[in-house]
Amino acid sequence: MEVFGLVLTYNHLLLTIPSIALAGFVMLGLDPFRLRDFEVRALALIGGVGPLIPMLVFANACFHGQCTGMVPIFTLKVGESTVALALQMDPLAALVGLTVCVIGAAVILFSVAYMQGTALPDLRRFFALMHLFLAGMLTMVLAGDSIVLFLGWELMGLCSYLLIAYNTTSAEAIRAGRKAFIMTRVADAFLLAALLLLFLEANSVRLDHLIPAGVAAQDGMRPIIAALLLGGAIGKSAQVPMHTWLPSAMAGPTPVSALLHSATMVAAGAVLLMRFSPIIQAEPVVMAIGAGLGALTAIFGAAAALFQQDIKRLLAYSSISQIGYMMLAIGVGAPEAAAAHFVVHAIFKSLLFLSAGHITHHSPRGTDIMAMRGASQRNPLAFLAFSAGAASLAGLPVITGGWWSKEAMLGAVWGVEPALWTVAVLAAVLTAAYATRAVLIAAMPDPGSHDGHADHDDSHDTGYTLVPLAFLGFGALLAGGLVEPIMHLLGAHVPHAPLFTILVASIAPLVGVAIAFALAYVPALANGLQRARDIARRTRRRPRRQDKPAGFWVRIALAFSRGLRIDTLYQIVFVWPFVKLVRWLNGYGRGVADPAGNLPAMAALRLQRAITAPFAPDWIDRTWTAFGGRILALWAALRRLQTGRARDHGLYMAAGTAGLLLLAWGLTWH
Amino acid sequence: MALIALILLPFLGGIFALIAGKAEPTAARIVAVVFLFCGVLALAWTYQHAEAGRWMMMTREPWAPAMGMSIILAIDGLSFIMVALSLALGLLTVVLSWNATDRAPLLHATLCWTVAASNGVFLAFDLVLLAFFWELMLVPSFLLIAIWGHGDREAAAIKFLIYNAIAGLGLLAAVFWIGASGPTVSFDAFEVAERGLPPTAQIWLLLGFALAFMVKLPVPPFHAWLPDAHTQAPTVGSILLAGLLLKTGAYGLFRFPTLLFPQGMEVLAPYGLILGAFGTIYGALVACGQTDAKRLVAYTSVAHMSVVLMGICGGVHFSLMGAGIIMVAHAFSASALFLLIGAVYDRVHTRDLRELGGLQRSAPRFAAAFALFFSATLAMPGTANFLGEALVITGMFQVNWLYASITLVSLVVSVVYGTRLFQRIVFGTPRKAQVTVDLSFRELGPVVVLAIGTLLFGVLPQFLMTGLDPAVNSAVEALRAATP
Amino acid sequence: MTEDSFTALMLLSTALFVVGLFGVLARRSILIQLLSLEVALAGPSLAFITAGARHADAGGQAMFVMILILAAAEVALGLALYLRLRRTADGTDSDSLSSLRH
Amino acid sequence: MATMGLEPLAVLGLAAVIAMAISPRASDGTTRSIAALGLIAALILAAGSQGALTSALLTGDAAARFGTGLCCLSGLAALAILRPASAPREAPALILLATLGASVLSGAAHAATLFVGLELVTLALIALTVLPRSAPALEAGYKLLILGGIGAATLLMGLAFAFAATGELTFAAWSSTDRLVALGAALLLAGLAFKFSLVPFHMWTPDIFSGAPAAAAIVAGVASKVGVAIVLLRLQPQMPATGIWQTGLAALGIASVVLGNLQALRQPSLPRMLGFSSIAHSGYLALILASGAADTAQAVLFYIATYAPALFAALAAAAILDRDANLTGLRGLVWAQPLTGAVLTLALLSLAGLPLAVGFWAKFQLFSALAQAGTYGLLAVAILGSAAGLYFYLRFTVTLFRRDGVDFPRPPHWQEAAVLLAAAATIVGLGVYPGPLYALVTASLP
Repeated sequence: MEVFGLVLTYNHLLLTIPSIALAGFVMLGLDPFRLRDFEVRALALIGGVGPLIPMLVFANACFHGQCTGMVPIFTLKVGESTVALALQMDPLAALVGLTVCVIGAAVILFSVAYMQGTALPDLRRFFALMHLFLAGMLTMVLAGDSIVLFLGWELMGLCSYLLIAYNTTSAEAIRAGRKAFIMTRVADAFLLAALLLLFLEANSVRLDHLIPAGVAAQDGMRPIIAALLLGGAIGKSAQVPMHTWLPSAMAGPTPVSALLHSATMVAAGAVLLMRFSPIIQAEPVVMAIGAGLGALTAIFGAAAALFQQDIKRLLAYSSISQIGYMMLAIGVGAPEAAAAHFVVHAIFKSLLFLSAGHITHHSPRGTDIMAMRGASQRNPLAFLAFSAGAASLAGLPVITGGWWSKEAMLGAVWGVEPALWTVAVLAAVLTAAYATRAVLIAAMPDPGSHDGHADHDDSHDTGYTLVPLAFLGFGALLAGGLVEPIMHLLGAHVPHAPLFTILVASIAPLVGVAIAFALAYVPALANGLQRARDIARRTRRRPRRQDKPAGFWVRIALAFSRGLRIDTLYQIVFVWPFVKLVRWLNGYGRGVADPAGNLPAMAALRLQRAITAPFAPDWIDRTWTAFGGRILALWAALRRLQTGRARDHGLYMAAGTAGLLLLAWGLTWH
Repeated sequence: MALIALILLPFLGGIFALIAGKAEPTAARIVAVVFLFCGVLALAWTYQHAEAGRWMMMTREPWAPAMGMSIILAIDGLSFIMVALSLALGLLTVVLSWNATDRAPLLHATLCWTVAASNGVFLAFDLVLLAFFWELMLVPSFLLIAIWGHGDREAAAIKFLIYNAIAGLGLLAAVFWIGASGPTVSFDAFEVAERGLPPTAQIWLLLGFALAFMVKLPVPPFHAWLPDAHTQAPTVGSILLAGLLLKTGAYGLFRFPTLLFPQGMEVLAPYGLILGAFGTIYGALVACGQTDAKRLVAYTSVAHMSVVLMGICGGVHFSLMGAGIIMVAHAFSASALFLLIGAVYDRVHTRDLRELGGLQRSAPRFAAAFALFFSATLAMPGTANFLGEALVITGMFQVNWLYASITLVSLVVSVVYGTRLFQRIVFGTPRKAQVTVDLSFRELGPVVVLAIGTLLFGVLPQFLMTGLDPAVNSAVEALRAATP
Repeated sequence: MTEDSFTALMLLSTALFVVGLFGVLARRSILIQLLSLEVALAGPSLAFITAGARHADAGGQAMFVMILILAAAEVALGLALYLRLRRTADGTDSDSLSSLRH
Repeated sequence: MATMGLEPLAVLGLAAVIAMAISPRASDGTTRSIAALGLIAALILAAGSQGALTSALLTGDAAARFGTGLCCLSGLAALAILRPASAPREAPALILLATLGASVLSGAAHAATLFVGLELVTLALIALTVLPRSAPALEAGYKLLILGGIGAATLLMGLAFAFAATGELTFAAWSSTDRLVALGAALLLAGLAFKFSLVPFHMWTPDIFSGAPAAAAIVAGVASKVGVAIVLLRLQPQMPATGIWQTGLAALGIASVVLGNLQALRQPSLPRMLGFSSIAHSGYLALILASGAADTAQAVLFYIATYAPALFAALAAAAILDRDANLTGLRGLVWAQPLTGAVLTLALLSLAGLPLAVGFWAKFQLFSALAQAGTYGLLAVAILGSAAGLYFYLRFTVTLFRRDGVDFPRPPHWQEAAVLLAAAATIVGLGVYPGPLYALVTASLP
């Protein structure tokens, strides 16, 4: 069949995957039929779950070795170059696409119940944007050329902005959205530069031409392209030093955080690097930088998460940290392991967000970590789901999916750079600690639940919420079985690390759990933490307030947390930023929440303000105006010449005549 | 003759609209639409009867042979696209001002005349004729601002005309020099191109031409008229200014320097690039600090048109093509933004970003339209704006990496001003002015047309590219031939 | 006519012209200004006569007659104006007639 | 029929005598009709006559006919906008006399005719100026008298010098390179510059425009300027190429362009602004003359011919508005009196040199002449002057469109309306299709 010069084949059904979501966006966005509440939800469900069906078909074929490959859509001619747009279905696309579809379907299913009671226009907007995001993400994943890839990439950024700022009356949410948009846009600029340079190298936009051309690039072009790609990935994936937008992006609704800002969009940077890994792997320096930044991010994120007082921010830092792992794996040349972790992380992180969101929904404390208290009584199923997710995040050995994928990555890291491995293991300890801390808090009885009957309002424990929670919960635990098939699918093997590294990596989460228990149940430590928390909270409200010297136990608690820095030799490299970051993150000293994270952003804002403020009155315009004023002053002076007196006028004439005579005299002088 | 009709039909439409409006005020708009539509038909006829080769159609008629002037009109893909744009925007503005009550016949006539004059610029290849239409175009726009504008409209109108007419003097002087330089007095651009001009003279002449074009474009530091003119102009005026008048500057730069002064262009293009790079960043930075919505969009126009200048001065295939596409894309997106801001202004009588807000709650259709064109301004992929910017950046990578990075930086800054405009109007709670009435169907029609244009050319730009290709190719070849 | 007397007469006529011009510029009374104008016109008259004599050309005399006619007409107009002006303004100070300025 | 080329002058003189003779008795209408008939007859004769009179005093060549025709047109325009209420009966006769003087000037080839023509214009102009007998008119008249006297004396002095040196009263005298002739040329230039209102001999011009009736301004602004311009064109080839003539004209021209435009910049009164702008336009003409371009004559004649209708229209509008013709009084004119307002807009755009108005082609001629001659300095001055000119013309244009209009006392009289319409038709017609005018001008070279 031929439409608009496009020869349609069975493979073009690939187009339906993003198109279903896009159609959902169009229907909900334009609302031509004036849908009612129920219809909006139904449509949301269709648009959210719909892409999964063709995706399953194509991915299944791909898993069985019959990948569709490139599916050309249409071709543009730009002078002598051709821009051939295409989609492609290869193992990576199948894997990531399927994950996105599954998580997307689960989150939207969850949202249908979670967003109950929202005004109809807001509901439509929410689901329309979620669909648009899904379409964008799937487009990016399935892209067979750089243009389509960038289209999806940018659509995600736009949706992220609009969804973070979903609550349009909250100044904080709007600010957060803008911050996220601007910071990711910087990364987008890097990516765009890289893609365009590749286009110039290959004279084609097709990925199967671009990547070999990039690998073969000469004249110092390859390191630049590789570095630009890395820059793009770092920004989108909220890696140090461009991570600060992610915690503040938690101002968006919980399902948004679950889908965009943990499982899929944020991890897209890692996906991008997996896609372009041949180019990255050809540049050892760039790889090393990527790995270093990944490791730094992993440990920084974990440490920050440990001291968070807001469950969503805790999870955000956790996402940063986990994607740092993926970057690390890519940096050491194991993108397959990163892909495996991408899948597992997507499952448990969306699970954590959804269950935490479910637990804290309608809580008077908002998303404060203390709102989790009493979850084990109020929402036992959600608590179980959360615990499963946390266990997977912590990487409890053998029984959780997280352990398997992390092990695959750590094994790869070990094989390349034990120092990075050590960092990663330490990050794993912290990861376990903060994950367990959250679970412990959730397990605590809620002091306010004795008199509150509204707390037992379990009206949301409907199938819409429980099905995705249960599904993801089992997934989080059992996904370990997927790791090896995934790596085989992508053409790699699970690295065989020395036994002792496996042991160490397995003990690490347990250490973390122990630390968490210690922090919760050793009174001195708990009180210290509590005091630290209080100090943090007070100084956050009133930044200039001078606190009394902290008490003995508090100092012990703080010292203990500081003591973490001497645990390993390599960690010393990161100690200084770590301690500073921990202090700043908790609002010590300077008293600004997350000061380290805000510093680049603040500097950028300050710089922007410093630059734009003098420009606002437009000095060029002013110069011109001044010039005009000068002319007018001249006019005012000249008009005085016209005195109106005949004698003066006569004098001018006489002077003029004299001048002319002199001129004539001079001109005839021989 | 079809080419002459393309100029005459809108012109006569204006006159007849005025006459019809004397008898029956509502008849004017119908007359205007009919004549503009006839213009569209004439354009379609041109397309049908296009000849193979570099020019789709060419007309030569005597005008004032003793003065060396004749009517030489020619159309190629570039001109075709521009004329189509001008007719479309003309129709759109007439529809938009359908229910205008304030001197409506004159308003519709003025709109028609603006279209006629800019069509003249897009088609003329006799240099005097070009200068004639170039200056003529200023008059109706001047009236648009001076009669139907807001605030201090007189000053804005004078500023607009002074800047542009003075710049036009540069064009005039250069044209006369060219006319007098040959064996016989002749202003035929093709003949001049064939004959070739001495290289040193080319530089000076190009400076004269470029002055006129760059003020109209406008490129900093010649842009100061634009924000005032845009701010004080009525909505339809802003649309024609952004959609049409700025494009005549871009068109001029696109067409004539490489046609007449390839060697001069070779020498001056690097300076044009510097100016464009400066303008891109400057416009964007200034836009970030604006509080008046229209002013903000005006400064974004400065930034985007500076990118066009960079594209043209880049002189490689990609950058020229990108410049051409931005010309079209910006016509859609900026017009739409002006339309929307104008509609807001009609409702609440303020454009102050500090007083606006909350459109998303009270007027969702408004908000959706804003979101679309806001993303177009940011050069979101899928809009024609992205395609143009991406091509220009690609070209810049071939020319000089510095300029490519500057353009990329401007892409980042565009988010700063874009979100500022968008969220101050659409998000939050209204501080003073609450828009309660959503877009009416009469406003929605043009918005939808512009939206379709933006998205269609963003996704299926082949038509544009094929159309622009001959002009781009001959520009590139002329530059290549001029390179020593 | 000798060359010397020609030069002397030309100088005299130039002097007449200059004196008349100076009178117009220096004096404020309208009447005196009109008188000075007549003196100034006498300069070219004398020059034409002188030149006519030198070249034996009657054209010089013809020009002289025409200048006389002009001078008469100008005086007539000037006096009429003077009479009119005295009703509205100070006839002794032409500088007071400066409402049209700038 | 063998014509002698003198017929238009004869008809004008005859009509002037008749009009003067019957003016004490006959009604105003009759006098005007006779004057108008005389002007029209002279116009037809000038257009139709073929013969080339060649005498020592007068030439009847194409340039003279062109000048006579343009003078007659301006006379008609002046006649039409004479205010019926206040105009004394002598006015038509004076207009005829001034027209006659200007026509004589355009045919002058001899010191005597030059002098007679010039004085005819000046004296008639003075009389015309003082006719309203208002204080400003008397003042303007007096100043014109005194300054005109000085100017005439200077001119005569120059003529006398040249005569003394060469013994020649025709224009051929000026080709001598004698120092006395050069000094004479300087004095002649000063005298002519006075009539041509070049800086610094320009002071009377704005007074005439604002103090005198608009009819006088038309005579001063068009008729006398045409005559003097043709005299300048005739003198041009006689003058030694490197003498005072070119340099002096260039200096005066630059001064006029700069000062005229600058003084008009914020001038609130329409006629006064037109006065200053006419100084600037004279300056442009002087620049063309000074450039020595090959087609100087075409450019000069074309420029004056395009300048005339715009000035007619603007002054007609000023006459209609009378004392209110200033920035505040002009507010909203387009809405209150569409005809006057629209034509005034056209006229101002034409003066500013924007297209579709014939002024664009005037600017075209100016620039192309200067560009052809390669005098880039003068070209730059002309460009800067035009740029400044845009500002003050547009200031008035914008005012016409303001919403907060004022009341206007009276609608245009039919004669004034006729002038307005004719001027508008000329401005637009020639603006779109300048070919015929250019052909006419090319056929009318001296």
